[in-house]
Amino acid sequence: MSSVTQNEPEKLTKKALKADHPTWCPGCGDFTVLACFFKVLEELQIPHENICTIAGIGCSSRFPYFVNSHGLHFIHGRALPLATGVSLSRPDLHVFAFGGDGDGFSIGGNHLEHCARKNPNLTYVIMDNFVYGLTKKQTSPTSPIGFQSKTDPNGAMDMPVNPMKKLVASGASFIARTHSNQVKHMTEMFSRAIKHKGFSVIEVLSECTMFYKGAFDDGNPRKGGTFEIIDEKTGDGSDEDMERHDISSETEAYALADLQYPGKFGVFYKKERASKNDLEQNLIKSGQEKSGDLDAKKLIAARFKAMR
Amino acid sequence: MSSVTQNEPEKLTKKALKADHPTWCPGCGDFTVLACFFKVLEELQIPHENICTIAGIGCSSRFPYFVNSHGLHFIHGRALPLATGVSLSRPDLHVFAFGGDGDGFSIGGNHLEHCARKNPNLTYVIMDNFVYGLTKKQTSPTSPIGFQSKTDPNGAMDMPVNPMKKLVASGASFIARTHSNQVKHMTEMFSRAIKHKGFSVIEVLSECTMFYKGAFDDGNPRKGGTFEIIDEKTGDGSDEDMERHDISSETEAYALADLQYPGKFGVFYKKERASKNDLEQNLIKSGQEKSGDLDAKKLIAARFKAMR
Amino acid sequence: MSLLAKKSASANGSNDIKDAVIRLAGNSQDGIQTVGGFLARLAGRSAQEVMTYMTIPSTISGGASIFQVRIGSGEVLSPGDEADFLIAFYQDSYENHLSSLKEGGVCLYDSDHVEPDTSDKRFTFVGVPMTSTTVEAIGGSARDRGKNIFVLGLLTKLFELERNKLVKIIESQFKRKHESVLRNAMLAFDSGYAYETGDVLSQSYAFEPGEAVEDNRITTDGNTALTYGLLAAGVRYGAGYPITPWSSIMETLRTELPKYGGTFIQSEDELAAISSAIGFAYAGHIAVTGSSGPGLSLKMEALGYACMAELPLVIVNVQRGGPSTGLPTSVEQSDLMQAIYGSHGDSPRVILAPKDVEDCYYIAIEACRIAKKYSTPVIILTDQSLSSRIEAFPEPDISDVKEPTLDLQMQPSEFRPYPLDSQTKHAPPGTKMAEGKYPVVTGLEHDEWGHPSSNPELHQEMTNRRRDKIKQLASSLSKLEIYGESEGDVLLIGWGSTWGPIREAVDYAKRNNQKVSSIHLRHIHPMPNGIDEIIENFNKAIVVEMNDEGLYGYGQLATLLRARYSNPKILCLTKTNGLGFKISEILEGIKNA
Amino acid sequence: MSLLAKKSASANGSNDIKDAVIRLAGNSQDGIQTVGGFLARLAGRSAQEVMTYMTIPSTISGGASIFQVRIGSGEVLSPGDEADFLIAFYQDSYENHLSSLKEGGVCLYDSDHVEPDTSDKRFTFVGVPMTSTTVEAIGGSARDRGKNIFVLGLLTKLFELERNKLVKIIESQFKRKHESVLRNAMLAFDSGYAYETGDVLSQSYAFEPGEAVEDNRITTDGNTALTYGLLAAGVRYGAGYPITPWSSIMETLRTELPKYGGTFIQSEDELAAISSAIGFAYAGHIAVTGSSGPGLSLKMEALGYACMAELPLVIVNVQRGGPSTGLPTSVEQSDLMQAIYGSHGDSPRVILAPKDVEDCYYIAIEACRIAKKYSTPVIILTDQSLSSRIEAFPEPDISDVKEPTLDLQMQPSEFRPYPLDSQTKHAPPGTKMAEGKYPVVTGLEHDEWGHPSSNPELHQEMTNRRRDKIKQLASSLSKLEIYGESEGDVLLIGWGSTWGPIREAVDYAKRNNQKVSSIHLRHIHPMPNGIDEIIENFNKAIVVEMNDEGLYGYGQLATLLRARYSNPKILCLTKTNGLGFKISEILEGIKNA
Ligand SMILES: Cc1ncc(C[n+]2csc(CCOP(=O)(O)OP(=O)(O)O)c2C)c(N)n1
Ligand SMILES: Cc1ncc(C[n+]2csc(CCOP(=O)(O)OP(=O)(O)O)c2C)c(N)n1
Ligand code: SF4
Ligand code: SF4
Ligand SMILES: [Mg+2]
Ligand SMILES: [Mg+2]
Repeated sequence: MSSVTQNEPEKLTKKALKADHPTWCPGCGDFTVLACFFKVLEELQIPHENICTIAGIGCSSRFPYFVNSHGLHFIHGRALPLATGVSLSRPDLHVFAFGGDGDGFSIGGNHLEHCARKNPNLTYVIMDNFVYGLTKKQTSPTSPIGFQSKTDPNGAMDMPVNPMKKLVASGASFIARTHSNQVKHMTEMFSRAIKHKGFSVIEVLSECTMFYKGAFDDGNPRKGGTFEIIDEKTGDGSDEDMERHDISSETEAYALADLQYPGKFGVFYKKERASKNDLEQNLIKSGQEKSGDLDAKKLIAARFKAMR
Repeated sequence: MSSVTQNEPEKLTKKALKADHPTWCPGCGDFTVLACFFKVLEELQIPHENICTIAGIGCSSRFPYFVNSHGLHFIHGRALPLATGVSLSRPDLHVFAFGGDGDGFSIGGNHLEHCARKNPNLTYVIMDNFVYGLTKKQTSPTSPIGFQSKTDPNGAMDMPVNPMKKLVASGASFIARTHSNQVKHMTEMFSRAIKHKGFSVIEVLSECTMFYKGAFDDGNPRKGGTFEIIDEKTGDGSDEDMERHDISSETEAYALADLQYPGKFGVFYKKERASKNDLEQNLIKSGQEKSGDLDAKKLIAARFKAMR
Repeated sequence: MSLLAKKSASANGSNDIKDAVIRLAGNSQDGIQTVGGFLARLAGRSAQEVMTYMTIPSTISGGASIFQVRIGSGEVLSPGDEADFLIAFYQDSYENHLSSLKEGGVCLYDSDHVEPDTSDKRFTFVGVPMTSTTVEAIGGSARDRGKNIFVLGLLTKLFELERNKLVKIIESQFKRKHESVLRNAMLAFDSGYAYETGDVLSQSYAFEPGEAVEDNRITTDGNTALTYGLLAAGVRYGAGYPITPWSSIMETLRTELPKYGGTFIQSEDELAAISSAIGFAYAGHIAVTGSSGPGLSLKMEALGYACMAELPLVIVNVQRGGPSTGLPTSVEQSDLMQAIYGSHGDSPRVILAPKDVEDCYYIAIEACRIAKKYSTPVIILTDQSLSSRIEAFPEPDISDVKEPTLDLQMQPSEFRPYPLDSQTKHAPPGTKMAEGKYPVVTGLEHDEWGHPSSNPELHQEMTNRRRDKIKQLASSLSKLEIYGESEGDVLLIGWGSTWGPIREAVDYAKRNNQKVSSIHLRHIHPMPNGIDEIIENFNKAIVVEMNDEGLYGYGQLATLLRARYSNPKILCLTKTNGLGFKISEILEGIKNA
Repeated sequence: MSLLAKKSASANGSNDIKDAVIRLAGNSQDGIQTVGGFLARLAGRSAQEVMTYMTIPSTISGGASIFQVRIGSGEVLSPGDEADFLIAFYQDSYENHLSSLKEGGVCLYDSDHVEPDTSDKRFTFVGVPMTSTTVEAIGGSARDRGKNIFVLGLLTKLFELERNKLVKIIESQFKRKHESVLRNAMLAFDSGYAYETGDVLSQSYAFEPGEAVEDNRITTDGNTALTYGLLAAGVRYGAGYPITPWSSIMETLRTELPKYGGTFIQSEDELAAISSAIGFAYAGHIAVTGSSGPGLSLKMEALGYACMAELPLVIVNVQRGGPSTGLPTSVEQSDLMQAIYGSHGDSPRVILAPKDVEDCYYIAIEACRIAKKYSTPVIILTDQSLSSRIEAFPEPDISDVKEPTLDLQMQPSEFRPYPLDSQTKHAPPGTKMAEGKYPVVTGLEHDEWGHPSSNPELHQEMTNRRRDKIKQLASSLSKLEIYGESEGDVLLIGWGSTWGPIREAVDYAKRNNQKVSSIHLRHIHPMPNGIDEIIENFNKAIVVEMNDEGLYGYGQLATLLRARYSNPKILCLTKTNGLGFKISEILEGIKNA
């Protein structure tokens, strides 16, 4: 046994959060996502042992190896149902899921949708690079039409998924969009997402320098693009405020998602509604009350009696 | 060999289309869906051998047994990717898929979404009864909050899927909603869907008399409900026309889907865009042109030469 | 050939019987399952052995259905090859089921619907206008409902069943409904009880007093027993997706778990269900998921993950007729190989199978024990026949039922979840780590700390380690008991629900001076050691199972045994007609082997 | 122990060699795979036998990587146990791979990066400033690119390779790129060719003229060969989802099929992929899907459907290290049991495995033949090592390649897709039916017309029928050929890519007067009949396979053989370290058996 005393909680530092050096390619957008995650955790000072980082499979999904926290690297596309299990049974934890566009919108698309409507307490970050990175350049569900990949050497043809539309329609209760080159904005989004109760999801445009270089230059002012931030309604009653985006309006969020690429960045939608965790806890409460708060042994005994 | 001469195409009649007597419960909404399908096929006079009826698993998914046409009863939730394979490789066929809300929105939810964006030529009818019928009354993804099922004896708690929102956001190119008690309306929707090029999908509210009696009375005038039909824009430039629903507008369709239950019925959205069949055919055309329209033997020979 | 106990004329004039098989044949709406259930429960409360069996029609509601109940004073091990009594509600019930009636048996039919061929002298026919008498008794409003309870009254009289006990059971069943329901039921019951069957059945039958001794017996079906086994073992979390015949387990868990402070979630599909269950397991709980055939196939990838990451998990597979959608309401044991080998790669795991309804309870407890101790997925292979069949058995001792706890004790700096030299041990999230280094759980090959590595030797060592841990379990299992003599001509080997028919076959064969014994495997993978030594003392070992003989002539367990022991004595008797083994089929198999 | 052909001093002063193993060790961006590919192709064009082997790093891009190429004048059956030449680009390449160099071998290193321990007298060290010389040759712009081509030039000189042929290969490779790319490549090549290795390597090496006789040989990797086998067999439709190492098959199909008038779709997941492939099959085509380990697990439910509905379908599994995500870029043969037993229920299907790159082509054709003839799913189990390894082999005869046709001939009134007495035959949609009655295809148990039925006898008969049809295939297969004497001490049994190492082991053992022979299974399930008779004539039969020995000590094929034949002579030699068998390991295994 180590003799280190762990009773007084130590301050959580970036250094303590760093694990393996990422195996990502130099310049990969995912590096800043990681840095930003460290920063936000440091700000929020979540107890170290209560951070839980979960991912599917993909370059982006190697995330848990690079964070020194309890973590799990699962199979392709199923991180969310797994994270749901962790969250529902462990209210003491802060559960984070990370993954790519293939993991989240292709093989995992259905889980994302059902997770969104069920609203468990967890934060999901999709590092969207519009391509399959780990398997070396196939078309992803977010690849734009015309993108030349190994599976579409003449250019992608299928209409891509619109992540924001999908999320809004699925009923996710916190939806934001950011860009891995915009660290400040990304940090703000992460921080707001984590504070949200229920299912919060952030799409981060995160460049794959290896297989889709320059994909997001249009959203990067340093590369000549524009990074237009959503102007949120403040409720100050002013005229300008009327024009601003109401993050509580689903139809406004949907309209915002309909903008031409690169679109706008920021919080598209936020709604407070009962989380799956709350709903199941209520069920437990009323179930236990109704059955007279019996312990397991008494509950089973009563049942057996009825079976006589 | 039978001596029947099949050269002059026979007129397609309801009688010829009837197969086994349905095993559905008396009063099940699915009966009228079947009757309506017969009627529309009779109207459209599609060559009998070119009708292909495909389904997953569920009460509603037993459909292919009740239609005398080429048919396939597949596994739970995967009828659409199967139907896509049939459609893409057989432009001579009319491909129909049928299924329930569990089959289509729960286990099959991701396939529906990707099928919608890829837009293969086929028509999909979802017989939505807000419950799992075949497995005898569990909560379905469309069960409203409070619905008491065997898996939610205290009432369903999760926010249900909104089928129209899901379909609009997924990019389906023809989306309609009807009610199995409104045979005329349903027939019109079927007929328009079948004529649409690309992926057309219809949600039919179809009562499960066994496990969710009265679920759709609110949409049935004979049961005291209202059946409000979507007033489609005619383009006549009149003032009233301004108020009408523009079926080519995705955001209008989304707003329509946001109405309180029972909502409106009719075509929510319709857009002409290249079908997956067209896209793949173009690829074939340009591929064959570029390679000099060689036959298989020559293509392989050329490739082998390059491997020497 | 009658395998069943014979009626013997007794002192009091009534025919005392040890054992009777009663088959009710009608439609599924007729409530024949309710009657069967009442009879089963009565038998349970009367120290009688009981076993039921039913078929479910392929139509969604309605359609022909039977419910068979076997009640005996001795041990009742199978639902019975042939019926002593057939109760036929309709003409087609009569036509389709007369062949299941034993020669000399009684056909009791609803004369309002059935016109039997009474010239058939093999049987005794008794016509009762069940429908009209019931309508008369409870008034026209109830239409054809209540006929089942009428028949129950009739049987109560016929078999001199304990009327008071039965009435109590009926009352407790209907007490939560509107009182008119109970009133009508009692009217129907009394009318049946009072019905005079006349001359033909003048001698009535009565059971000998039962042999079963325990006071506290409970009567329930296999799925319910299994579910309470899970609860008793401390399962508080689970996830599933409905499918017949698994659904009733998840429905009960979803209904019951909140009372225990737990949660069962209905997932969008089976892939999500097992993923959430693995999430629960990773979070430090003992979790359950389950399904039947098709759903199990969908769980194979994630199940392989649980083997690789070595997470404790219980997976229930209520086997049904396969392949594919197959025969969803028939019985089969054809998922054994998949349970062992269904995931890609070498992914060792544990397979258990219950032998009867009672064992469904204990096997669930054993599954949880193994899952926790060896940090491994454990698959329970039960089946469609056990799922809904009702049996009475001694109330389990629950004195050591404890509330499960979550172990979040701080882990020392040398913590290794996958030590090459000892047991797997996870540190669930929330655990403080002495050195501040947190573990990652992965499906990639990994080192002792759980860290991914593609080092060749390590992959070899870890593969060995995952296999050897299951071999350790094998050597901890107690030797199999032999039913019958420990040497002889034929050794029958069984697993799962063939237990009963095999025992009866052994009993019968022994009565006929054949040297037949049997062994039964509850632990299928790994199987206990020492089976070879048992086989040694017999001329033939016949593995009796409800699956196909495969390309080379051997059923699934037979294949495993032959591969392990390379003993050509190991033969097999298989069937795949969706029905359980008849005793006569096993005896025939012994003859032909 | 050196198993490789020895260098022999020849007349012309240079060391004529029969066979050389060259290992290039660097990083994956260094283009060492390109060089290896060039060498392989050259060997193919020079009537030399060739085989390559490579490793892929676990990082996404970059990371240590090797490419090994073995070139020989005689038969080359495995990539070689040890290297004759090591080319080390970096210090860690040198450190990690020196142990793979044979005693007396040559280590050629980049003296700009590597500082070897030249006191190690087991090896000859030759330092060449590869990086700086290349930069010098093509100018600073190219940074560290081009080093690979420089090394190619160096090797060309060293081995007296045919310079002109190589230059042509380089040209054809780079011709589609910008012309400066080719210019730079040639600059690097020439610079390497001209580089003086000085005294140390004064005697250069040259290959004896090759024994291979065919004029038209092609050089390619296993995945490409397999893909063209599918195309030659008439596959025009398929669907898949990317996964390493399967992806390159689907990428080639997606790129090539449109030229053939066909379609390959990239699906949203593996479940959709196999479903679409079944759709293609149902529509009357011979269709393909495929994946690797995890993806195969996801296909198990739909695969069972194809078994039940008896639809023709080819499923490719490029096996990799398992279980779970395992070792995605290592080789293993641990998916055999899953291929046979991975779906719930008894779902017989066919499993084939190619033995080398050439056989990848022919096995694909055989798979399509069987799928069509027996209307069944056929799984091809290839593996990671075959997928990317390059070999030269005689150009296949394509004279009988035909365009596939769709059979929509009208079906007579007595049409039964699943006749109990003859072959399965589907009427795809579009087929007119003489009586106007259209068929339905289902995963429920069904009668001869395909109509669902839960009749018990029928389920038994249909189960038999599905199994017997595969047995028919078995009896149509020709007997296995024995490599070596037909009797002796040890019979080695192999399947898949262990073919080469097993043959070499037999050759070596025979040279050492051991009585060792071998057989190889391309048809794994069903296996051809008569293997028992072959085994009879040996004292031991050792099944050599790259998977785990399991709970009872037997690898996966060994388990199947033991179950079938119950012959205790059947033993096994297994390994799971992610690497192919070394000849020495097999010889060791023979010794220890
Ligand atoms: C079941 C299964 N199918 C396929 C794969 C192969 N695979 C691994 S990651 C991946 C997609 C990667 O793309 P994305 O999720 O966008 O992540 P990125 O690498 O771009 O960050 C695929 C197809 C797998 N590991 N498992
Ligand atoms: C893989 C798999 N999981 C579960 C099932 C069981 N199952 C059959 S139908 C069904 C859902 C039925 O509901 P729905 O699709 O709404 O059809 P309905 O019966 O209501 O028409 C389920 C869960 C199955 N057959 N296969
Ligand atoms: S391949 Fe692309 S996504 Fe993956 S690490 Fe490299 S740059 Fe990042
Ligand atoms: S259970 Fe419901 S959905 Fe199924 S057939 Fe009966 S009424 Fe229709
Ligand atoms: Mg990506
Ligand atoms: Mg439904």
